[in-house]
Amino acid sequence: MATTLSVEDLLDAYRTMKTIREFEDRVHVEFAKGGIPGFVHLYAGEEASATGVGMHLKDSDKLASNHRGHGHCIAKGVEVNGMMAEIYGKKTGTCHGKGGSMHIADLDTGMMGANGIVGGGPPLACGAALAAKMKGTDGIAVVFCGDGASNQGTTFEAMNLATVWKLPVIFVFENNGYAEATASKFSVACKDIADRAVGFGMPGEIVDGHDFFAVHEAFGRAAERARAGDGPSLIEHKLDRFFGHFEGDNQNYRPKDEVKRLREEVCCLKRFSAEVTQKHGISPDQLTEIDNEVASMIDAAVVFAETSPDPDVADLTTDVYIKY
Amino acid sequence: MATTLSVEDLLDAYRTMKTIREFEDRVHVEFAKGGIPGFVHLYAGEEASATGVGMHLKDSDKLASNHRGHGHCIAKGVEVNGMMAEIYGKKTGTCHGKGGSMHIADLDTGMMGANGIVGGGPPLACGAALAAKMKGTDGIAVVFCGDGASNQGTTFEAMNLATVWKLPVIFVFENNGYAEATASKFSVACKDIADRAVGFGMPGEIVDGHDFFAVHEAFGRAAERARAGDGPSLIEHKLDRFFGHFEGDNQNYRPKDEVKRLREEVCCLKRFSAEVTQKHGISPDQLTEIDNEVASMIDAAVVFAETSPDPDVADLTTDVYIKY
Amino acid sequence: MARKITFQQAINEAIDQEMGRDESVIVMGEDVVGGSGADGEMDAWGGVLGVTKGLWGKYGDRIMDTPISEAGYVGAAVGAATAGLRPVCELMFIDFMGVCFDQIYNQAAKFRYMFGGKAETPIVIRTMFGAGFRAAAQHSQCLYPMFTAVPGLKVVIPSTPYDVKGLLIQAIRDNDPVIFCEHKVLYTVEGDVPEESYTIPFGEANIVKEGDDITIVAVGRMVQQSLEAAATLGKEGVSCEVVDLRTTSPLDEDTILESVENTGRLVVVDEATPRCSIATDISALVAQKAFGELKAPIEMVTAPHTPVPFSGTLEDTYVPSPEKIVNAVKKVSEYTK
Amino acid sequence: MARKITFQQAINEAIDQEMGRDESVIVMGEDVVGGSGADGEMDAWGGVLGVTKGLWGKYGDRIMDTPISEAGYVGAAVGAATAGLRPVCELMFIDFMGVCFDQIYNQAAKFRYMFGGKAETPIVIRTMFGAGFRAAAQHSQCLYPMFTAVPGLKVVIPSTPYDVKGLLIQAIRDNDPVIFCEHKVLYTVEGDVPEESYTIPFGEANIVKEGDDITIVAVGRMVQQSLEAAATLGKEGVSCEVVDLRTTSPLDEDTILESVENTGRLVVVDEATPRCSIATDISALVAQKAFGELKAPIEMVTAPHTPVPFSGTLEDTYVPSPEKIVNAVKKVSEYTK
Ligand SMILES: Cc1ncc(C[n+]2csc(CCOP(=O)(O)OP(=O)(O)O)c2C)c(N)n1
Ligand SMILES: Cc1ncc(C[n+]2csc(CCOP(=O)(O)OP(=O)(O)O)c2C)c(N)n1
Ligand SMILES: [Mg+2]
Ligand SMILES: [Mg+2]
Repeated sequence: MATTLSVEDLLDAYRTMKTIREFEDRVHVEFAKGGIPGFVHLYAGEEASATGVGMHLKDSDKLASNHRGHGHCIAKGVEVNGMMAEIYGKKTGTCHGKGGSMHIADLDTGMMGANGIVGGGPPLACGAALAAKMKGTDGIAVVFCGDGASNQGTTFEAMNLATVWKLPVIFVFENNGYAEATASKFSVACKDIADRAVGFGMPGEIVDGHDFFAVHEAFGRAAERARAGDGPSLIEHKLDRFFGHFEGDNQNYRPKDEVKRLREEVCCLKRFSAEVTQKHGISPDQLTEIDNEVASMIDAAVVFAETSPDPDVADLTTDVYIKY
Repeated sequence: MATTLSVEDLLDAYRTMKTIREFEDRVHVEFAKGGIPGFVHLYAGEEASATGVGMHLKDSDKLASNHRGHGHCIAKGVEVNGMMAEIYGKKTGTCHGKGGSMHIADLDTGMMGANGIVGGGPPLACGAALAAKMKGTDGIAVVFCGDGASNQGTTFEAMNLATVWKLPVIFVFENNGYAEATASKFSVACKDIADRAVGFGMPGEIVDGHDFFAVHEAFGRAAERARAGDGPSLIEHKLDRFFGHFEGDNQNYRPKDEVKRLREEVCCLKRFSAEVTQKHGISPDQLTEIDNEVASMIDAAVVFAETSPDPDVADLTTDVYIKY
Repeated sequence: MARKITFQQAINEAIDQEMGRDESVIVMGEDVVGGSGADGEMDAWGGVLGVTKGLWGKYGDRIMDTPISEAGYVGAAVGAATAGLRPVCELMFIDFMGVCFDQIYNQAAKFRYMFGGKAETPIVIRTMFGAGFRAAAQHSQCLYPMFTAVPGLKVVIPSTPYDVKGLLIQAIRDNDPVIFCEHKVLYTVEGDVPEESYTIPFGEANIVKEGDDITIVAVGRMVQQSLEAAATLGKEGVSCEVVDLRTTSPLDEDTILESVENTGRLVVVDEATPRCSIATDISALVAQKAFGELKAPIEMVTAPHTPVPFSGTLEDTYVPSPEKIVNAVKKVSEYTK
Repeated sequence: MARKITFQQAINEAIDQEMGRDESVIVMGEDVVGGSGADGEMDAWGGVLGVTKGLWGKYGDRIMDTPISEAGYVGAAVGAATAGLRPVCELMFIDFMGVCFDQIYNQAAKFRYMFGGKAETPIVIRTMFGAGFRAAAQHSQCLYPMFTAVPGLKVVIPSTPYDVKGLLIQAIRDNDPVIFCEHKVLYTVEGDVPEESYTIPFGEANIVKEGDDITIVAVGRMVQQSLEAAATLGKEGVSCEVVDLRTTSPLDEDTILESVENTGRLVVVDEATPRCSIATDISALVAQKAFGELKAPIEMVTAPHTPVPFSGTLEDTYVPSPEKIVNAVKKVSEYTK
């Protein structure tokens, strides 16, 4: 596929995707060891989605995420040390240990927050887009929703509102086929989530979410449209998750070997590597070098998290307005 | 237009439409005189919609209504004496004076309730349809929503759920161009509300809501589909309201004379009368006779309401489970 | 300069002055302009009771009509607040909070804490509450106790035109989410209101009448009812101190406790239903922190534990009346162990 | 015959027995079957923690997965209830009530009253609540006070495997809407539970431990914490009576008042945040109706007025502990005017 991306861009894209994969694979391992508490939803398998989108975003652009938010954070530029420490519940975490995996936010980089409420993000993204529009900037906002979240009332309302107010916001539906143990084939009443765009007066597009280039290109068009003041878009990424819904899920609702097959057949990293080494003059060594860098970075993040202090008990009642 | 309706059916239809019109015109007058308290939303102008639908419904079928519910009630067979008394807040009212205009319900005739919450009805109708389906009957449920309600999250969720569960429910959108003072051209992000059907995997149709025959026919198809177990449908009735949003509305958001023109041009009663006298062998006298009957009935209803007693103060704490 | 204006004019003036002062203040809600997309007048309604009327002419696009999608636009206001705007969002009736409560208590209220102190969410949600309009069960409720229960929200319940202006300006300038509860029956009440801008701090109750024999704590419309009761009681030689909470969160515990320390007796008047209400909240506070000073049981005057009925006969009985307050005060005053 | 089973098994058994007994009982919720539309196993999850697992095999279409549309399916359950079914609806975590609260408090709760006594809405909403899972601010709340505040709802908070079975069967047979609150930390607790079907009536508190010196009122997981505190205190010669409310609405006022009349002292333990809570509710009740018997201030042991933090260090401090209860009891016991 033709691309306007430079080699440097492509290496950046690879680094981001690899960082996400390595981060998630490592959290999976550490969770199994018992080091990580709470509900943790991993993004492995979906890296091309966050990355292809994230490359179009400036720090001043905003991203609203969901419970499966690690990849979105990394693609939006949140530091992995703080993220890992947050997932461990440490004082050095992005939210000082008060948020955890489901609530990582970093407003400085435009990361408006993961969200524990399915469908929480779409209205928030509309608001961020409204702020950009009111201030007369060309800023945009993007929200990532799952196929499950596509059935939440807030999501529909936000799409309608986005068109009514002509907001620079892009709704990216990451359709990984499942909401927890329920298939999107069951829960989404139309053929494709993109079919809903017409009901909200916006363009809708279906993209192979494992294909970084396709994601990057489609989002580029939508972003341009939004920045030009032409309103919102809907993009559906068809993709797959490589772990369970959350850590601890036995995935018995999936056919046996589905994950194994997917990891073989649709891994976005493999596909990207093949493409850039074959067509864009990047050598396997360049990628391996990144692999190594990323591995050390994630190792360091785990060490940072593990050796960081817990929050002080006194932190329990800070950051809220009234004490009783 | 060809119709399978008998002369008797047509006279019934006329009686229902006329009853609604007369009821509403009279409430308008009595409200202005100060006899009626609260928020009152009149249905005048939209009679063909409720009537064309209602003629397909048995007592065992269910209807979920909204704040503009008088017409739906009458078309579903609720007695006008009880309705009028309810609107006056009297003990003899359908809800013993506890509900008022916005909460008339009569479960015996399948009237599940007007509703003070915009978008309250669609999920309720799905539930009634589910009950019919679970019990193995051919019962159906219908919900009336405004154009305003078409943007409420509950409405979208209900449409999705209806298809997922293949429920015998029909969503009738009464698009009268306004939600309070806001035009549907502004608030509905797509061209027609019917455009949303595809996003919920159901057929969608646009009907002239002033044309009783068109309403009757389109709903007949949808009802048949639902009774046959083939799932939900969406129908959009384009129509107009002849009074303000509620009594007391000065309607300055409407062009001057809009209402006057509409009463001339699109009155469903005039249109129906012309049609049936010209094409279905009904004489003007037959209609006049009904007019007179209806006028006396509504007179009697007002007298009944005005002379009925208020609820007893002791009724304040009945019909609820716990007393403190 | 003070003039007599209505409660609802005072709200309009507060918003107007803040919009004039600070560009980042925006207004949104259903029909807050009125007429959007229609062929008649714009700014046709200015809110369902005309409260925001005229602002569109001055501030144009900064006051925005919305579809009937409360979760959508309240959520958008919350998102906009984290991104630098100061939205004043109208939720027409507090009864409707059920369709957008998540955006309020799980999103707006929690960001600051959940994000480790790194987020600010300066949003105001204005909403009408209370019975008296024959508006029945879904348009007459007093749901402010539910907001008061939520850590991270501030809850304001003004009782006079003067207060509503000062408290609303404070709310708009506040960096935390504020639920601003306006009793619809008060809209037409007139009172002295200075023309210039001023703020009333949160968490400072107002002793609207001093007295020695008994403390009456009230909010919103119940302040007026309590003052009427106090006037009646005064003639009978019972001296009531009436405390208007003004904000239920933050709560001015000190003023309540000091008053009860002085009087030794307490009646709490709350239009909300009785369970888990402001009435129980204030009672519990005093039973815990001023028990030693208490000379009598604490009486609560509230609505009954029922939905709000439509019929006038029933609704008038539903709302706590000055008579009921008088009776409660007498009961408490006459109590001896 | 009684055996030891877990709290969560007792829930499953209650639903199973009622579905077996009454055809009109249906179950719906997200992943209550699990696997719908997918190519793996059906009944894959049986609810996010496996509570309804196995029911699909027995009852087929009467147990239904839903899209993530809580307002849609809870509203549908309400509609179905008015049309002759008895839906047992699962709202995975009580924290999510914000997306479907209108269906609960404006629709289900109000129909009977608003329609003049002519409607019945026999729906049960099962929902998990409470901290202790490191699930953070949006999956750990105790929002039952908000439901308790609503006229027309019944609110059940079981504390043992025995109670959860009997109360859930009662809830399913009840003709009013019931919010059934299950503390997630209790799911794995074992206890004696008869195999046969039985009901526990609503509005009857359970004196789980008798005592003379002080009354401790608690609900849910806090009953166990209170019993632990009572055991410690017993060793130090303080005899605590522990009252488990079982249902917060209807509330068994008599048992509470009688106990306090006997002990003269009260501590209320509530995992909810402090404002407008069950803690304040019970305190106010006693301060009004048993004031003459009270020998000391009423203490409340609650969570702090903050969202639930993620970090274990913070969350463990957040939840009322037996130690905090012991301290509160001591404070009250040692009080003399
Ligand atoms: C309002 C709400 N309902 C339910 C849940 C529980 N829940 C968390 S994630 C999830 C599935 C989400 O599926 P999808 O949107 O497809 O995202 P994915 O997990 O596949 O990335 C559910 C049901 C929730 N957190 N919030
Ligand atoms: C949840 C909710 N939001 C807002 C309102 C206030 N309200 C009552 S009717 C109405 C307009 C409804 O418009 P539409 O659905 O088009 O019905 P119409 O009045 O035109 O028949 C509004 C905004 C409400 N009752 N409930
Ligand atoms: Mg998914
Ligand atoms: Mg309309």
